[in-house]
Amino acid sequence: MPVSLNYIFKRIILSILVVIGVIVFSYILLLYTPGDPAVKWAGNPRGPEARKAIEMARRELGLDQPIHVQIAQFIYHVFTGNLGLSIAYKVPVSQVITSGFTATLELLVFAYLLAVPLGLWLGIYSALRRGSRFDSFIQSLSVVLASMPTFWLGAIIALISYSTTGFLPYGRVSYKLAASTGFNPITGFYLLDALIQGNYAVFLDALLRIIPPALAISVYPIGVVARVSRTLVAEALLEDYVRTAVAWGVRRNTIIKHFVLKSIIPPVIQISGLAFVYSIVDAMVVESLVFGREGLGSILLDSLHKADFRVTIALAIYLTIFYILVNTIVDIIQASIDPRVKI
Amino acid sequence: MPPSLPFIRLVHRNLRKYRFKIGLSITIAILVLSLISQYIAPYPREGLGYVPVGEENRRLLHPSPQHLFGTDTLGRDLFSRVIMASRSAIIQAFSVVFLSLIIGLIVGVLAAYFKGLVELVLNYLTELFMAIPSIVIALFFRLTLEAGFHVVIISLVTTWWAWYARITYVYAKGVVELDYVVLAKLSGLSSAKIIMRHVVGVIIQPILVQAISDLGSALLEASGINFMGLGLPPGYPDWGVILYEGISEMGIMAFTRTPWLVFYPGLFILLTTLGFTLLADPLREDLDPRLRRRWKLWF
Amino acid sequence: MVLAVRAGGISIGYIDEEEEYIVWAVRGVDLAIEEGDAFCLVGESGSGKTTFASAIAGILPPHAVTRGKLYIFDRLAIDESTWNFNGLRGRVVSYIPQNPGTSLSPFLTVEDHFYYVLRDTLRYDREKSRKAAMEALLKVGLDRGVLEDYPHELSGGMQQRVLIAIALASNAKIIVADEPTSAIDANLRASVLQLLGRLNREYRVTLLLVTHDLASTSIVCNRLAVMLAGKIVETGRTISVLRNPQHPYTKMLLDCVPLLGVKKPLKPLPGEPIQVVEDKAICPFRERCPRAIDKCVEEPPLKPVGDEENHYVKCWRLTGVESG
Amino acid sequence: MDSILELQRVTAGYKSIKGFKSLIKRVEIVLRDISFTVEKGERVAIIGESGSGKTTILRVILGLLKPISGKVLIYGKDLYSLPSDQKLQILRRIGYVPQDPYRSLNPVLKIKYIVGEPLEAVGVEWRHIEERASEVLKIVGLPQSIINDTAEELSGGMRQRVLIARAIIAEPEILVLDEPTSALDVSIQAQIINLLNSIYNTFKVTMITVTHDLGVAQYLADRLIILKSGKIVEEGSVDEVLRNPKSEYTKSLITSYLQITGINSLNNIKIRG
Repeated sequence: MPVSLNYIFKRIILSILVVIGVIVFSYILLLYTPGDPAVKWAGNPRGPEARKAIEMARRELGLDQPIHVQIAQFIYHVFTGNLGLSIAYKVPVSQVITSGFTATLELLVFAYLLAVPLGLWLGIYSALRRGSRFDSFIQSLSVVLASMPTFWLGAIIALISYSTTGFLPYGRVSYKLAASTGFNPITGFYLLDALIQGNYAVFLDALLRIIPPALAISVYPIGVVARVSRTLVAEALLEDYVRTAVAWGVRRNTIIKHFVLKSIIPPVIQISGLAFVYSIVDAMVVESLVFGREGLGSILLDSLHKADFRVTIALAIYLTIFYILVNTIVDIIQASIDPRVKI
Repeated sequence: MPPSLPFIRLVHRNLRKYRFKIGLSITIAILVLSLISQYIAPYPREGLGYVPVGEENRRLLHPSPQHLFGTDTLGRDLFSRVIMASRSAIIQAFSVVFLSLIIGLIVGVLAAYFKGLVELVLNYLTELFMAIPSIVIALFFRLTLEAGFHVVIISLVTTWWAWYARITYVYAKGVVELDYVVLAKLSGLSSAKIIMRHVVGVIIQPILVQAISDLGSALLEASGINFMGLGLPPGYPDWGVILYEGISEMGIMAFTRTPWLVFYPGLFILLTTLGFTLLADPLREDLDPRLRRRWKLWF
Repeated sequence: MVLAVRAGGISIGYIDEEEEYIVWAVRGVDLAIEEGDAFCLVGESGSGKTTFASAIAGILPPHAVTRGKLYIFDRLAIDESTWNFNGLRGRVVSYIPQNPGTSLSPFLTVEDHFYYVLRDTLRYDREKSRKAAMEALLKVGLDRGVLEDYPHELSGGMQQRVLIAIALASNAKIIVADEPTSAIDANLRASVLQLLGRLNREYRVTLLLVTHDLASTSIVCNRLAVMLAGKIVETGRTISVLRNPQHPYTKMLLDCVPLLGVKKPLKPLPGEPIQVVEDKAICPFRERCPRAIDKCVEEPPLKPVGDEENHYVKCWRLTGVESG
Repeated sequence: MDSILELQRVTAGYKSIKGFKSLIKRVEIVLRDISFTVEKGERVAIIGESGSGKTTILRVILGLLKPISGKVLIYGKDLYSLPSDQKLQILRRIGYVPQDPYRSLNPVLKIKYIVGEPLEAVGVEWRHIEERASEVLKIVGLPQSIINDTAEELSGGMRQRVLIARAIIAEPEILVLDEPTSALDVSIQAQIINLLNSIYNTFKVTMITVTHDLGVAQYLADRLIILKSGKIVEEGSVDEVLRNPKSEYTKSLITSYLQITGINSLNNIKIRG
């Protein structure tokens, strides 16, 4: 049964309202926190050019206009991706953000493609063998995994991978190798680009570099998904319909596959979505400070050090929009596979 | 009847459980440590960030009987710093969860109890603040305010209250339509009393348990923010800050050359978080009757 | 006569959470149900009727413990503390659950339910199971349109009919129906009960109906047993028991049923249905019984009543030990 | 006799939140043009199956759902046009026993607080409330010992008694019962029916029962109002309705009920006496 358009419609309207709320909120913070907003927007410039830069920032923000016009303008700029030039990089802010996003997203997606199936499998498997040694091991493990500070774990993983292979998984790809093989990123997802271009040397290199940080990031979702799916399977096994199906002579495997697993998929997707947005921060921390990959984390630190206020603000806003986007998509997917949601 | 009584009973019931005992011991140990660390730390001033005289000779010493966890890049005793940082961890975790819980509880219950516009607006606000990553708020504060506890706590509370508002709302929504609330309304009991007695009193247990288990996540997130250098100032005794200093000063090779700088603060974060989780897990299972029953594969 | 179900001194209990003690729900029941019978198990909550029914349906929960023996068509299903229902579930015994709203998976269509049941019991493919499903739906008075529906799209009465149809489809010889009418409206109850009665007569299915409503047994069942605190206190042909109840508990149950158009005072005995009795051999009704005598501290045997065929009752007062 | 409760052409429903059209307000009508009167001291039963609107009638009577049109008069006063404090005054004269005893008692509250709540709400001192609570517990046949327990341990029948005790503690003049026995065992159902009737006789209340069970209604009412899809299809004294049902729907209700109890026809049975 198709999920009703109405639900999707409502969810999207709500998300747009939230996005607008966030933009307004950021703009108000920009205006009303201590300091001249134009000076902030211009990145606290010093020297002879300062006056000009501040003047330009004032024009860009439209500070002479009434507040609602300013906000409307700001919202328009956010949606059209037109937030001016980055002070530090001298390229459009949107370009800086996009390059960071693709890098971080690549890492996150890679980590989650690993983590969710593995966590799901561990959870289901231990639920079906409740009370076994395997189950108690997985249970303890998932508690420990979910309590692990990701950046610390990342450091340990880096240490291990260095001491065993002598190879430090630093950065996204070896630029020397990339240049010598004529690697040309188009989408910004290096793994995908390398694969499309048939550049296996770069692919392998990028893969080797993405695995350690991805491992560090995937630990949290593995723990969470394993715990949640174990509980969900356990609860599903107690449902009346499972009991009834047993009495009807349906076999164990069929029950697990068609009666139990079908019911746990929507909540697992929901939880994975929540964990995913939580992991964005994890990824930003790990990639920049521990693994030296460029991405949102390094852009954030850079923009802070260089007082590149536009990039910082844009990063904050787009990060939030991305957050909302993921949440919305997860909700819609979840609703469309649950036949009961029809509202 | 104060609503906390059933909670005390719940805790009492679980005292026998192995996991609960471990969790409780870890939590109490960290709490005690946070109170007495400044008396037992061998170099209390260094623990607070004071750079010792002649630091050049004491930089990056390996762990030894004089310096149990070694020394850091500025020659400070790491053991003192790490154990004194337990206070910062406790302050951040508890104040974030406590403040968020209070705000979230109020908003969630009000949204569920008063329908119509109140519900709509409060739910919108909840959704709005849930959508903002705490790191973003921390960024804003970092740009405008001085570094300090308030940055970490405010930026976490700004997003975390929404989480409690949502779970409170979900629980409360299931209760406000029940007949005892209707009965209380019909007999003309004041809204404040109904909310306290029939809504908060009934749903508080699972929310408190959730809050206990969230103490760990709050600590992890706070450490993350401090690790990024967005929260507490450099030199402050905090596990996130210590880690940040260790890694950023030594560069990317820090953990290969000076692993103790990275290992000990992280270990303490892990242990503390684990303690909270182990404390909350048995309580959660106890509260959910479906989990209490044995449900091994029986067919 | 072939015996469909034969229980020999069967006891079923549940281990409590802390594994400290066992609560016995069924305590030493002997029972024989003949093939083709429509048999009612009557009792109030805590009487052990549902536990006994789920033992026959093969869905005892994992924390159950058993004693005694249970034969289903001469196959030993429960042998003291072990049980094995492989090959019985679905194929010999099928089951109609109590609560139609939660007994169908919300993620599967009605057709899928039929398919998985028929594939696993009779090795049908999609095509064949669809055909069988349509036949079964016809028998319960539903049209084939419901096959594509998800359970939540059906009304409670329709869900109950779907459950009955699925239970029928695998051609099981015994159908266990656990309070099939307790969750549906009063005016639909009669039709569901009549449907069950018709299935029993027309398709020679042995029916075990569990119910709390003694009065409603007469439209379905030819035999019944009244359970109290895990024991059968009276059993016999339905007419014989309803017309001439011997046990004070059975009498009270009949006195408590409001009969439409008959003005008679309802005469409940004070007290609650007995839930757990310590495992001593006493008459479980002694506390509430108005006619209790000293001898009732011992458990009475199941004795035949007069010259009525198959009518047995478990009460000292029947044997003529009258006093005060 | 004075009418104590009167519904005048009440049409009621819920705001629908389904469909795109929800942007425009839409209302799903559940009750259509319902009028009836309950005299002081009467016992009335409203009969209907699920979806007939009987729960909605209850909500309208209890002041929880404002009708779209029509009036609800209690003691001759239009309930929904009164200021809220006066409305509360009137509602306090109604004792209400909800349907599901397992979901109607606050699980963390002691029985004395549950039972005493209506008095607490009007500001009676705790000393008196406790006294009065143990009195009503005695009336409904509960032991004093449970007064400091929570409801968690109680059986369904005991829970229902607690709810009845709560309903009568403030000496209401109207008792509204929602399916008072549907969740209970047969023998407990009979106990509760007898208890309710003895309360009716002792306290001379007006009793309004909402149920789907004709058999129960027969014991708890003198007059029946039969509801089908939001409309009254039949109204009359119990004898009248059972002996001489006018609508087809009532006939089918009676027939199916009789079938369940194994009686084929009412003809050869004397009604009421």
